[in-house]
Amino acid sequence: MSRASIVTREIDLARLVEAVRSPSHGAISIFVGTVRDLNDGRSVSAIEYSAYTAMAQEELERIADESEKRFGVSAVVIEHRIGVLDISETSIAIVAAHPHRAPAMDTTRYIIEEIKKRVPIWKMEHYSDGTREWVDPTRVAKQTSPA
Amino acid sequence: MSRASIVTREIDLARLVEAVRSPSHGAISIFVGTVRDLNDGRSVSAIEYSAYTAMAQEELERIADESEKRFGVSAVVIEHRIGVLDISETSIAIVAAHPHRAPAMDTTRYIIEEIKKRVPIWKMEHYSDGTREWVDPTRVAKQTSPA
Amino acid sequence: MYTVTVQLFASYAELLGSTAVELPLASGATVNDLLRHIRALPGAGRLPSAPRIALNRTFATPDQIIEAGDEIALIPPVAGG
Amino acid sequence: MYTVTVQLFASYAELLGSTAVELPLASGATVNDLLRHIRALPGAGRLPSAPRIALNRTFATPDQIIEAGDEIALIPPVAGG
Repeated sequence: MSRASIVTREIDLARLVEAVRSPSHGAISIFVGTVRDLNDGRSVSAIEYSAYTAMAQEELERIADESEKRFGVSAVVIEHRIGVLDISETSIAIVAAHPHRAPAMDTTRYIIEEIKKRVPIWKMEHYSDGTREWVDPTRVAKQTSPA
Repeated sequence: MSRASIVTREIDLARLVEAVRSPSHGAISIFVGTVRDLNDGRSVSAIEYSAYTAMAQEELERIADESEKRFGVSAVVIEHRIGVLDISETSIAIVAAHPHRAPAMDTTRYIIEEIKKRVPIWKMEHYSDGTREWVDPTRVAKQTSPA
Repeated sequence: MYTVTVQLFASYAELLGSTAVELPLASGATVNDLLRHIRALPGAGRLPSAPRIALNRTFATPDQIIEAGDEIALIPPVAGG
Repeated sequence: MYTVTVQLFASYAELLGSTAVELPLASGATVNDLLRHIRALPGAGRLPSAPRIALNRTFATPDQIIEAGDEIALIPPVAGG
């Protein structure tokens, strides 16, 4: 199994966990991102993810390498799904196994924070009122009052 | 599904994840403990877990309540397996869903740290040389040299 | 005067050779009083100086008073997870 | 003088009305030179002042030199996870 994949099908968490399970590990830390029905006060009906797939996979690999340098060698698998996802569906799973629990948890946290900053994946939110918008986390939240 | 269970069968992680998945959550953080083949330099062949089940379940519930007070309301399920577990098998799964990722991850970390301190579960390690010993995390590690 | 049952687990059950012991307690006895009785049992010499006690499935303080019918347990160092 | 292809994604592809553009570059041109060309394209007025550029699947610095055959992409603010 490749360590970092951009996929267009459902993410099978159990399969990812089995891929890292090993006699030398005592801890598996997992982060799962799911599609939420509300963002910035707006009712969301679906999210469409797209990616610069070739770079995204390489950037995920680099982040996994960095986490090993910081927290020690671990087994890491990352899958990010793209395409149109319904509410509650899994968009990402990060699975890190390590002999000990603290570095396993530090690894998943490091990886998700870095993904949010620099992996070329984008999402367009589809709202319940029929509109849609690209999500831009770098944009300051809209003012609710002009004052 | 009960929020906190001591079980004697295999832990089905996918089932626990589905129990917390919800449209209002954007993040699911999971901690899985597995049986490691090495502890304190000794080769382990299996671990036998036992519990004061009634109190363990109540203490797990109290820890889940505390985590909600600290990190906000989330959906939490905890399963701890008892009995004889082979190397690599899952002994515990903690699953926490939350609207946002940071409190989801803080919740699983808080819960596993508290479990290690105060949930009445014990383990006897079976070693490859045929001996066995109760694990006592409060005991200072054995000196390797009398000096 | 009444009799209480103390549940024993894991290493403590091994030390005392049983998974439960019955002990006589005077009315108003505290957790500390209970511990004195436990330390007098055969095999109790290897218990730590202050083993943890649970009363009704909650960790108890040394001066907590034990009531008839309380669920009592001696809790070895825990190692879950 | 050579021609490079710049891949466009997500909101930037929408702004520029295409998923790729071809641009002529002088030998020794830098990422900054490339950005000047991009800003002159129709629809580019709503790009941010310093959009991120990836060269060969790695984020590039403004003074990095672009070689013929490099894989070039303009990277909108990311929102994965």
